[in-house]
Amino acid sequence: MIRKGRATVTEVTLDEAGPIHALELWDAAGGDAIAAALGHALPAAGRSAGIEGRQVLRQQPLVWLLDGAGFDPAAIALALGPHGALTAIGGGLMRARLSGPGWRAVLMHDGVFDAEQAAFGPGCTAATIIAHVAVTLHVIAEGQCEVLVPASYAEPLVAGWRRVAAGLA
Amino acid sequence: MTGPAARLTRPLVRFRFDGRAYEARAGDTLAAALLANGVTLVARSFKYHRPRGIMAAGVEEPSALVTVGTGGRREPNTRATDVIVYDGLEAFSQNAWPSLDLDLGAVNGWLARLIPAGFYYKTFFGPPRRWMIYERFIRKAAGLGAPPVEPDPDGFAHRAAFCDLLVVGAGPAGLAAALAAAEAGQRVMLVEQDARVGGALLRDPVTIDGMAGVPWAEAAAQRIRMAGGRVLLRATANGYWDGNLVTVVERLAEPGQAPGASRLAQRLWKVRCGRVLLATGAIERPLAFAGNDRPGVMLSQAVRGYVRRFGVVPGRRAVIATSHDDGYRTAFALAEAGAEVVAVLDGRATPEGDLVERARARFPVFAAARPIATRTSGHRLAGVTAEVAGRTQAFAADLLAMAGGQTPVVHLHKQAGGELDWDEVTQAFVPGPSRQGQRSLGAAAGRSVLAAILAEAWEAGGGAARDFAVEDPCGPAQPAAAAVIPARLPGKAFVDFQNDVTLDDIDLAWREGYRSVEHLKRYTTLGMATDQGKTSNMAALARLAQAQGVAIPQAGLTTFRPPYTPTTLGAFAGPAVGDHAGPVRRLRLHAAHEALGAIWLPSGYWFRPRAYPQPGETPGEASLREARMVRSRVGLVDVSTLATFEIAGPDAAALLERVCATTVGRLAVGRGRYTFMLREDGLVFDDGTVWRIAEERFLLTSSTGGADRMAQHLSYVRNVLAPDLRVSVVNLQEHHCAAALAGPRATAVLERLTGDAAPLHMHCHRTAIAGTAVLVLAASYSGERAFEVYAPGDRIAAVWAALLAAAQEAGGGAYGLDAMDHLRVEKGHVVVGAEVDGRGTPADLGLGGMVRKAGGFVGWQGLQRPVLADPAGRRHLVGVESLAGPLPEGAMLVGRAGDEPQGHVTTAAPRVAGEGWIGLALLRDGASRHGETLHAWSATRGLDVPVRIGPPLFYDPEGARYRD
Amino acid sequence: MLLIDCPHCGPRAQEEFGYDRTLDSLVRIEDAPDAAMAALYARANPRGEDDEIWRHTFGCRGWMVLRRDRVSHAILSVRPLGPEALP
Amino acid sequence: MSGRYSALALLRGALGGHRHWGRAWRAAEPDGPYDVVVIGGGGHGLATAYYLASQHGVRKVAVVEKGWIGGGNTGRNTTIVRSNYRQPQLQRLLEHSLKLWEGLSDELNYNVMFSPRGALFLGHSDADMTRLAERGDSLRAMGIDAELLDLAAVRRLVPLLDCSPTARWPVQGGLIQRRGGTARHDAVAWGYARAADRLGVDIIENCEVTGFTRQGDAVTGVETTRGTIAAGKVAICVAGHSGHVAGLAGIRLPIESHTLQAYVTEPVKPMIDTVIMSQSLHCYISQSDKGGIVAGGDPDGFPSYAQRGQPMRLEDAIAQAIALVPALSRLRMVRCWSGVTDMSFDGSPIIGDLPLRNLHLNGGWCYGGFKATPGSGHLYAHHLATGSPHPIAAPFDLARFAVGRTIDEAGVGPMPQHR
Repeated sequence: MIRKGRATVTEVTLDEAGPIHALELWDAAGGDAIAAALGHALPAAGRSAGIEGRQVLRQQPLVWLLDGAGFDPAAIALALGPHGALTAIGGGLMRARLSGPGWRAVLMHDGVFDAEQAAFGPGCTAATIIAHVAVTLHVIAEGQCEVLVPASYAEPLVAGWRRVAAGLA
Repeated sequence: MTGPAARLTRPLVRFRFDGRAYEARAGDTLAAALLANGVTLVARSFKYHRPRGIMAAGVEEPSALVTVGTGGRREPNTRATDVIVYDGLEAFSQNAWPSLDLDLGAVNGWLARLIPAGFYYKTFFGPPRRWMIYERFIRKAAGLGAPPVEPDPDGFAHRAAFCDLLVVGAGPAGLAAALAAAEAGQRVMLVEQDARVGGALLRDPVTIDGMAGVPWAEAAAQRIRMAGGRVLLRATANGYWDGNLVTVVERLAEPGQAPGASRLAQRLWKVRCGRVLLATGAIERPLAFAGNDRPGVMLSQAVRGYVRRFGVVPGRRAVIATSHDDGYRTAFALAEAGAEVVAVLDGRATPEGDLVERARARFPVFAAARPIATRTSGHRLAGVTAEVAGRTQAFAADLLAMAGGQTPVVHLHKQAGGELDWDEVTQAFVPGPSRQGQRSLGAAAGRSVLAAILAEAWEAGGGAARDFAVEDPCGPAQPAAAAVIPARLPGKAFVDFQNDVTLDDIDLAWREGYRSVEHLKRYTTLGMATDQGKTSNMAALARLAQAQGVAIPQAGLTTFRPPYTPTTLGAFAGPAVGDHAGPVRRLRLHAAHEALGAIWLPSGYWFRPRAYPQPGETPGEASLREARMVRSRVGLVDVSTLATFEIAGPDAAALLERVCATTVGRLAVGRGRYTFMLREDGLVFDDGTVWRIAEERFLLTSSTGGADRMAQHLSYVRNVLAPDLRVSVVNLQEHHCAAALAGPRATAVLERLTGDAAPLHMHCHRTAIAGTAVLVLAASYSGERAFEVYAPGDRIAAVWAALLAAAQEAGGGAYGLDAMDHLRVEKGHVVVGAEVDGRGTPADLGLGGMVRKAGGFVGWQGLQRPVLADPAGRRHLVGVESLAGPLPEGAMLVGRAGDEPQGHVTTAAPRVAGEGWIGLALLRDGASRHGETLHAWSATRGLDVPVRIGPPLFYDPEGARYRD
Repeated sequence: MLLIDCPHCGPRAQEEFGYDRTLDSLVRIEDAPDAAMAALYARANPRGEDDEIWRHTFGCRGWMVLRRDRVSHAILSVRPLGPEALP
Repeated sequence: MSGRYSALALLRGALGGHRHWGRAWRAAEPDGPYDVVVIGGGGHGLATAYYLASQHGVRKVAVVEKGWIGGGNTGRNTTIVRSNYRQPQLQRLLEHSLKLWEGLSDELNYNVMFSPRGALFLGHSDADMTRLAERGDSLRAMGIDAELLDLAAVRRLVPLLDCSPTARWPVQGGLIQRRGGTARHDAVAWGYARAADRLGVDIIENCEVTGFTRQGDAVTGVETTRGTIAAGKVAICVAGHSGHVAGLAGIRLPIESHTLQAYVTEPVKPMIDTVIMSQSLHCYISQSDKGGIVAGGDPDGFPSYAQRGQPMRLEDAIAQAIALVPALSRLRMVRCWSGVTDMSFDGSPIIGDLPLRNLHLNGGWCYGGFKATPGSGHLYAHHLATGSPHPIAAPFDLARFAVGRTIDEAGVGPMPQHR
């Protein structure tokens, strides 16, 4: 439970998302090939996998986001072969980082997703809508959540979160 | 400690009413504070401007409406019972002129017989203009408070919440249920509209498990919080929607009060609930008798609340009129506080029981007694005439407390789709079967025995069965029998106190055939006031049932609609007002355009550069200069907002052929084509270009405004119509940013930057600019040799800067959307929203030749329909050339002014190459009318311009300027 | 607001979804013109249950068929629509 | 029976305690066979019956209503009356209706409070203003009043409008139809009912149609919760529920039923004297004679027969209203409600024959039916009485969808949720 008081101080930063690729698979063999290339299985819906700089998020039923500079897109594409397609999308996204115990409360404002549920912990992801903008949430740590935001909407959205965060403090 | 002595221990707070300064005690409602100061005349009623005081103590108050606050925080029609006094509160009476005390509007009361319910339907005939004269006076007389005129200085927040259990109402039932659930580890939320927990415990001196009621309640709330539960005060659950969603409005500042550091006046919680328990209490019913609306006539439990909770005794000589035991509690409370109880008028023929006997020992108690009229002195109650066992008896009194039965608050239960049952004993609707699993507790469920209520609520919250020890000095409460509505009464007996609907009005509506409860309500306006019928609906139903000779449930029931209590519009709107009234989409190159002095053009949620005027230039002059710069030298325009999609996979062409009405599959790698898309009805809805950037990878562009719709359409075709294709569709509108370089010097500018040979027209290739990998598409929208240079959003700034510098060096510069529009009109390119208006076929737009005859794309079937297939009589795209001056965009094309339109000018522009005005138009049978002279007639602008119809192409018809 | 049990994401708020069309109105590209227009322009529109195509537009972008009661607003079933989901 | 309404009659009532007023309409029992049975006792159905009797002398007419008259969309709309559409077929239809509105109170001897206070569309950009001018020019060319207003004129008309250039949706000007305005919705149903009743029309409430009686491909009457009623012609007029009722005859329509919400605030002294609509935003605002601000927005966007809205659309509509008139922020909503609307697949009504003989439809009014009430009834009555469509109604036949002659004011195509 999030309470008022000093503990809720939440910082919000906004940066370029950096390299992100959308990986779409057309068959199970593609999943196996990618898992072999990555060294781990592709995550299930609502989950991420991988290490810092090489995060895989399942974003759509058949689409995963490869998030981070640690991937070699050419190698992935080679491993993928005829089982799917890889497309760069990172130039269209900004990465907001909400740090501090109040991040869950901040994301509940103008949102509809239950970011306060206990089960939504590190390694969890969710695509949802906040203030009319489609965003992807990714819990990095108990006190930190990253949000991928379409670049054109990012500044007003983050300004709103900062206002909310200030009001919670 | 309760009562008048306790009152003095609370801090002083100062407020003003109608300009006069008063003192209140912290925690007082405005109503309590006014009563404490002896202010009994508070308001005037809606129709007859009758003097009104305070009747209730809660949100059901129909009469005591005042305006609270000033400037943008002014809140008209605020119930004095629902605002907590704060230091500096300013309240004003309303709907009275020249003053509350002497209100000329009261003349309506004398005319009452002329203006019964629905009188306006029967008179004020004549032409509409005449009605509007009467209407002006009616409008001025109607309304209650004056609205604010300034913008709201404060904010409103929207916040989602999720819980296993939401409990509405923090009276004993709600507290017990929430406590049981919270301590069992559930995610619990408890909301209470009042500023304090306790509900009925605030007015009745009971003990629970040996603790006095109020401390018990406060301790319970504290334990709920300790267990992780969320307890909100001044928070009203006002709507129970589908999907177990309950909206709760939390007041963070009182009406008219400046909010704290958050600058928020209210917060709207959208609570998605596992389960909902409704412990919303009950509302006391007034009695029907002549003059039952006088200041000094109050609800009995409200009187008790003022005495016990606030320490305010609303009268010195009190008559209690009751239909059941509860009225006696008020008699005892008043007597304890030092008031004289002149009479207890009990409507029952033979009231009996311990409580009644104890009362008889202290007060004059009359059986089979009911008030029939009142007498006033000044504007306040001075006496009550009662019928006692068939005889009339008068009492001098300044307070009359009415206990006419209880109406359980079933609003949320009904909003949630629940049904109602009828309880014969209390003559009340109680919650019946529910649709969303909601359950009602306590008085809201028609219960009256506190120990049983607590036990039931505890179990409903998930607690193990247990008993609660309750001690009540008045003994256990009995079910509240309802007062009978008398068949005939002298004078005005009000049912709806705010809208001034009397029993006579209901009878008149019945006589005139407005007999369904909805007709009655709409004809008399009963229940339509700001109190939403909380105190009036049951009496009206009873009257209706009497007239029909049926039981109340057969008389019908009106719908319970959100909100439960009137809710500030700002709370519904949330933060989406002012600058945030719509999302703003910002270009990646926003700052670069600002630096160039751009003026902005709203385009959906985007703001795009319209033109870059130089000092002294109008936007129109700037656009024409920019367009001519493109024609003569070179220009650069930001086209980043275009919808772009990458379509990859072995079946990419197959998918595109389903979406596009043109041929795509035969496109060679490195080549592009113009294309357009149809809806299923065969009409064009968007256009763009398609490029084969690799054997199994295409880039599709389409219009900015249609981007979301196209994304949805592509996803639909791919996932629903063609799930078996091996293809990936990725929306890259945000990822791809682009600048279009156009003009006779474009090739040179581009080649100098890339060091590569520029691609041929409708070819594409990858290269690099300013160290950034870019995709160059050689497509011309302007009619000049042109290139769209694509780079990822995070890299576009450098690319733009390099292109702009090179263009400037070549004698060019940036151009805006207006120049782009001028250029495309000369070339006859259509635009979605103007020429592509969702009503045209490809042939209408001159694109019929590009349609794949074999079909196989969305919309091919619709296009076969006879009216679409036959071009005769349809509107065709044509060019129009003004024969005299500027061409009004949107003007009708007519044979001569006054004729019926044959078409209209979709876009108008000055010629870039040459002088004069040209435009595009949709004209009936236009394809065969080239050379005709018509008039572009704009009656709204007083313009009539002769035009010549021609082909939609005004410049370089062979395309020599951009072909290689 | 409806709570829709997305086959991929679990229960989510209606705000994330968009209604697209009824299942009975689906026009296949290979349908003959008359059949296509009949499907497009003739809806059962029952005052009761019907199958509807919805999309989790602002969530996982997935498509689904909802069996829904138009009076009670109860959602009786949800099944995914689109390419076979991978394990 | 009730006597004639007038100020004098009210005076008489004042002296006699208003005891002389009789029922505004009889509680008729089914008494078939009828020449025409109109299904649906909303404004359109009652108007149809009234004009059948008054214009065409068809006196053996019944209106069957499943609940109480005027209880559907007639009593749920935001009462806006105007004819300033863009498509010429709709202009003719709504202008025909507007002319009838102008004399309606006198014709019915029932004050429907038609108040031509002006229907103002706001424009928020150059593109908006061009489209408004185009609309205005097309109206004027059809002989219908339209006036383009600059910002100063708009501000004079609605002083509380946010006219600042920095507003998120800055107002640039507007297009007003001064003959447009509002009317008292319930009074329209009651007024037509009373006038039709006096001409002998049977208005049968609490009588729900459950099926049709047929002979071959001809309809011969209706089955109802109050028995079978034989009829020469059956006229469906149940917009909102057209799909359901036509379905009882096995007919599918290009119509989906969707929910549209509206709300009203607590009454306040006059603050908005015109009907305000917006070219770019999705809200419309007026102030009732009682003082409440009446407003609405977009439909909920998915099929429903529930007369129950979702808060999201309501919030959007309110936010947009406050964006236009910031002073609305502190007013309080006292009630919100929903209607079930017949969303047709081109946004225009369907008036005409159905594939079964003697069965006719007037429906598909989307969210714009109230303003059409007199015209719709008048034209439908003509069709029912003469057997052929009135020229103004002829373009609105059902066959237009199959042949591609749709009348798409918004240009958005067949999906109702885009409208």
